[in-house]
Amino acid sequence: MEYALFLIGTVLVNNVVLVHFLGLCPFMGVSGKLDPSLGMGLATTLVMTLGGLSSWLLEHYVLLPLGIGFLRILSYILVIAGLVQLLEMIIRKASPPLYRSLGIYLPLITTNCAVLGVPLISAREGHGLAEAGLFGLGSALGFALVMVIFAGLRERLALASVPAAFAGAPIAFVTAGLLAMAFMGFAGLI
Amino acid sequence: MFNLAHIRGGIHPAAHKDRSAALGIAAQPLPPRLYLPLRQHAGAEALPLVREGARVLKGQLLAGSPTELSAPIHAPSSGRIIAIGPIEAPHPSGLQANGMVLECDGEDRWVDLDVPADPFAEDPLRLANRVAEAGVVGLGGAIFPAAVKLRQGAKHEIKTVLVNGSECEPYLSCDDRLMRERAEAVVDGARLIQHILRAYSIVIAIEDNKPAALAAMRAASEPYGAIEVVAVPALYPMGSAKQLICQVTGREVPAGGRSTDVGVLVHNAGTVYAIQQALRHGRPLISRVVTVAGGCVGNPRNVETLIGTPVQALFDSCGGLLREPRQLLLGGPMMGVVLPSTRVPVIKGATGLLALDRHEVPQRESAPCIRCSRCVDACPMGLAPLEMAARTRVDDLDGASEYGLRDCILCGCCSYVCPSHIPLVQYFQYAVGQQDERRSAARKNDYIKRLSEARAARLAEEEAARAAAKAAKKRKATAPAGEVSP
Amino acid sequence: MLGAILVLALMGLLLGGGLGLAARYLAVSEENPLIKEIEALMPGSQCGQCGYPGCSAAASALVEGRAAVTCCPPGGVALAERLAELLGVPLDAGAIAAPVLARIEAAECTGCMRCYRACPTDAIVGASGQIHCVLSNACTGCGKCLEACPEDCIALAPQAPTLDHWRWAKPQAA
Amino acid sequence: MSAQGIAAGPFAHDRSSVDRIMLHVCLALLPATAWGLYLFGWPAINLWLLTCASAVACEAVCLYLLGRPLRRLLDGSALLSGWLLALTLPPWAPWWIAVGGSVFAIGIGKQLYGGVGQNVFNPAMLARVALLIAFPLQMTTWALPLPLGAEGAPGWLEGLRITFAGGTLADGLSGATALGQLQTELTLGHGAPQILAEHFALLPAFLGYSGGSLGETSELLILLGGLWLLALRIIHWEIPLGMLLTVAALAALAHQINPQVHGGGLFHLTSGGLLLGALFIATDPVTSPISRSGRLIFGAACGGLIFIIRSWGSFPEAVAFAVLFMNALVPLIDRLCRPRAYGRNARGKPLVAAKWTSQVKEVDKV
Repeated sequence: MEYALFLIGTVLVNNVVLVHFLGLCPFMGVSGKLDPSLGMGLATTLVMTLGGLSSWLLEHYVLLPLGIGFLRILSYILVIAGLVQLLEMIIRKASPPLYRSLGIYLPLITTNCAVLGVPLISAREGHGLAEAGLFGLGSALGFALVMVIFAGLRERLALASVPAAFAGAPIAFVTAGLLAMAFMGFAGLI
Repeated sequence: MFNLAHIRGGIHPAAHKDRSAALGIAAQPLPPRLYLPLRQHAGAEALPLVREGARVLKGQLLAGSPTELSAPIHAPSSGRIIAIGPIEAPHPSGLQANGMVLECDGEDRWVDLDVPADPFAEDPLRLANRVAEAGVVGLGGAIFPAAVKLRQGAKHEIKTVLVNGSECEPYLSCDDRLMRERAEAVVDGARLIQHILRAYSIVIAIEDNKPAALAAMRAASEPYGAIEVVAVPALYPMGSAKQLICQVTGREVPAGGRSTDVGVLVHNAGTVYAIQQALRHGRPLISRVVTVAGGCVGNPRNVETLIGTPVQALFDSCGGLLREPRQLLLGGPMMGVVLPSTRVPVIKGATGLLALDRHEVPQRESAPCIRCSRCVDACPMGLAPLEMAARTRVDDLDGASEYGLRDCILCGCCSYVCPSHIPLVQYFQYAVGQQDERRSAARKNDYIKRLSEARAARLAEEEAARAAAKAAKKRKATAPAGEVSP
Repeated sequence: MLGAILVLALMGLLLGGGLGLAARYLAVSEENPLIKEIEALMPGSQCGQCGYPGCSAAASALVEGRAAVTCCPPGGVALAERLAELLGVPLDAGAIAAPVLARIEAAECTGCMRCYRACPTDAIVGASGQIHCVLSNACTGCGKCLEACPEDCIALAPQAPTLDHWRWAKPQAA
Repeated sequence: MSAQGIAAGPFAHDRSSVDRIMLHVCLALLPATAWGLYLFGWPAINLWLLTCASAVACEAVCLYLLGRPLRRLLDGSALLSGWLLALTLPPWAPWWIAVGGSVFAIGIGKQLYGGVGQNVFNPAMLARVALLIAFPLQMTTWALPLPLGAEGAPGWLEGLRITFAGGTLADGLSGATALGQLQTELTLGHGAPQILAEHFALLPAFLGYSGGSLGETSELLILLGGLWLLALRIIHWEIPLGMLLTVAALAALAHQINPQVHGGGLFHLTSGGLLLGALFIATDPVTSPISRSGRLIFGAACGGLIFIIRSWGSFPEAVAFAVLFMNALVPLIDRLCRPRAYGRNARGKPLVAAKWTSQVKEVDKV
């Protein structure tokens, strides 16, 4: 029960995109159509969960015992970059269309600040292994949820007669802001 | 036996049928000239079989069908063919189509008709061929060659012959009058179709706002078994085959399938009458009943007219046009098309001629869609017209197709209820047209590809042949030299 | 300090080795299947209207992004849409030229057979000394016959409107 | 080949129009609004007029700037948005709340997206949430009912002063809504039954003699207006039913489990803007799903969110947040819940033809 609440909290209340404002680059970049955004969301979910777990292991079995906590960011990036490379190879092999539609954003998961930010927050909060994994999973699910919602909205916006000055990215940013406002309703739930 | 499942959606437009349905069918006087487009049916254009200047008799074959999916054209009256070439077509574009002009001699003399003694004794396929030779097409407006349907039906097991007398379009009452005045002939036609298809039963479906037609058909079908006359609720588009089948049998025709897939064959009451005329009397389809109505018509009524009669002549015999009509329509107000002028002729598929007045035609500028989803509620096909239109607007034809364009029957219920007055049907017409365009372009592309590959192969072959010939020549040239050399 | 360097070096080695192995197991063939796919879609008449010498050259130019998806007039909107979908690029429908057909002015045709030989799709029929004629369903409007004609009696023109080609217009409304 | 200007059918119409729909919704709101205005006196009247007028004015300016026909102003959608916003504001709120909210609703919530029908969020709820987040104090100061002509009710001039000059309300004149009171006092360790016994009475809450926004007062009149719209088929029944049933069921269940914390079904139904939200706001066609099943899901999810946020969230009133969140989900719902097309199954695949018909008849083989 406690873990379930923790998960819901990270997905909705402390949403990584709309509350922490992390990972806005892929959020804006890949949310034009529903299918790629779902793929991106799932890919990120995998990376973030694994990243959360492996960086916790790294933290507790390598960095802390050796007293080299100052290498945290560097080593996290190394691990995450490796994970993303692996994922890229897997997707390229398994689903070429998804690979093509994700395009440049796939390698960019490496630089998705949410992927780095989540383990760092996790380390700062002093989560245990299960919590760290759940935190990674929850954040990633939150990311995927918002991606999918936003992609749906943008598909609708593509059909609307938005004034020329606001068409495209501007209206997407406005919508993201308004969506963040809607998410504020979850404040205080957990 | 009949599970009266209700169809989804549909609308209840004001009927406006009272005035034209009150009067009997009048005969239209013979016009001086008849204009006969060569394509009055779905499928390939008919090929002329007579020359310009030829004298023809009433009922004589003028143009034959080149393929299975086509229908021949017969002379509606006797006279002389004075022209074969482009004539103004009853089509919204106002473009010309190939046709013939027949100058009537006023004698109205029939050609010798081949009248079968007892059609019930004849082979069903022969009867179907007779229907094809008579040029009968769907007279409800779909203009699909009737014989093609009959032959198709003969290949399937047909439980029910469904005679469509629902006539759901406002203003129109030609089937209503036909069923009232010639009920025996319609029932006879239905029994002939049953014979051709070896179907188990006949159902005659008539909307419940036509009690007189219902009574007449019930009386006429009394002597025969296996005929059921059912009243279906007055609802547009009840006359659409898919909706009527669902209403009467409770089954839905699979998407992309035909009504034969559920064991039903639907024919419009007017078509059934035309088939009866062809099989009993040997008469080809040269005349039909047309409703002339609308606020601008002096004396709205139903007229039996020869195919090819100019529209103006029909209005003249119905009291003339009182005012300049706001909209001149061929067919009903829901699915009919705009006529470019009153000079165009009546064709086989003309159910009605409407001269609508200013107050009868809605004229409001369209506003943006507010997604009220009334069109979704009204759609008898269960589609989402607003999504289809929104995607068509940005030329996302695949998206529109996915949201139901492929199933759309263009009935117009969505436009009828749209509070924003969006021309939804025109969006769909446009989208369907564009898809046709794409398809024909893709076909042409394939064809060209085949042609250029064939050409490349041919050129290579020719080249090889030339090279071989050259080599042979060379050998010939060198060989004698060799003979001399030793 | 030394520990840190060692740890990082070790991690780098491990990850690099792991990825190297993975790359071997998950290898995909490098050759781009897209070019073949696109070439199969093109008309194949090698007419050169796109500005590339033949359809396969155009296909590779398309894949590399050097050519616009609207570059093939014979393919028309249908082809442009398929290409845009395959390549994942937006389509500017306005950039597609309206299709044109060649037409031979019968009065001036001498029946020299030159256009007949030049046509890449065998769309011109005729015999020596007889008036030639263009088959509209095979003509791509490439204009090679124009260059070949010594009498200048061939012109390119959009197809004349007929009921078969008439389409409903897009509503002007909001 | 094609030609412009040739109209395709149909050449018949049921004569409905957008402005008629908007007019009917406004008429349906009228009784509840009139009652609210009577109850809260001149400041409320000022606020209502101001909100509606500034919404219409903002719409006019936007249409002019965007070069769209000013005729669109007549469709009444801007008036309705302003009106709905006014019904969710504290009745004695200062003028800048009204104007700012209207401008946010129309300018950002609606015209930025291309005007009527194009917005993805409900403009009125967007403005209310924005105001609530930006000005929590002003947005949660509720005047107690003080009907026109009652003793101590502000006159016309004083009403103008309250609306335009601002100033805090005297303690005797203000109070929290029942929902707010419940939330505050629960944190103080009081039990729900005592709190509600003190601050909530069912009948006045239903008939409309309780504090709150203009539209929260008389549940009865809101209900009547909504039923009228339902009868006219301007709104669909799925959303209100789904929403109200879900809230009532969840509240009743929670009340059964722990009556010390939860207020019960009738309390939730008659409190806050639930009825207004269910009948007038969530049913906004532009921002709700188009299929019946979609609307049911939308309504039920709205109801669920409302109950969750009311019970455990940090905002006492949840309708606006729930509606906004569900608005964002509408495109997904529309994608997943499509009406079943004729001749196809629910997943869009063609139905299978009856096997027996495709067999060639025995007779033909002979």
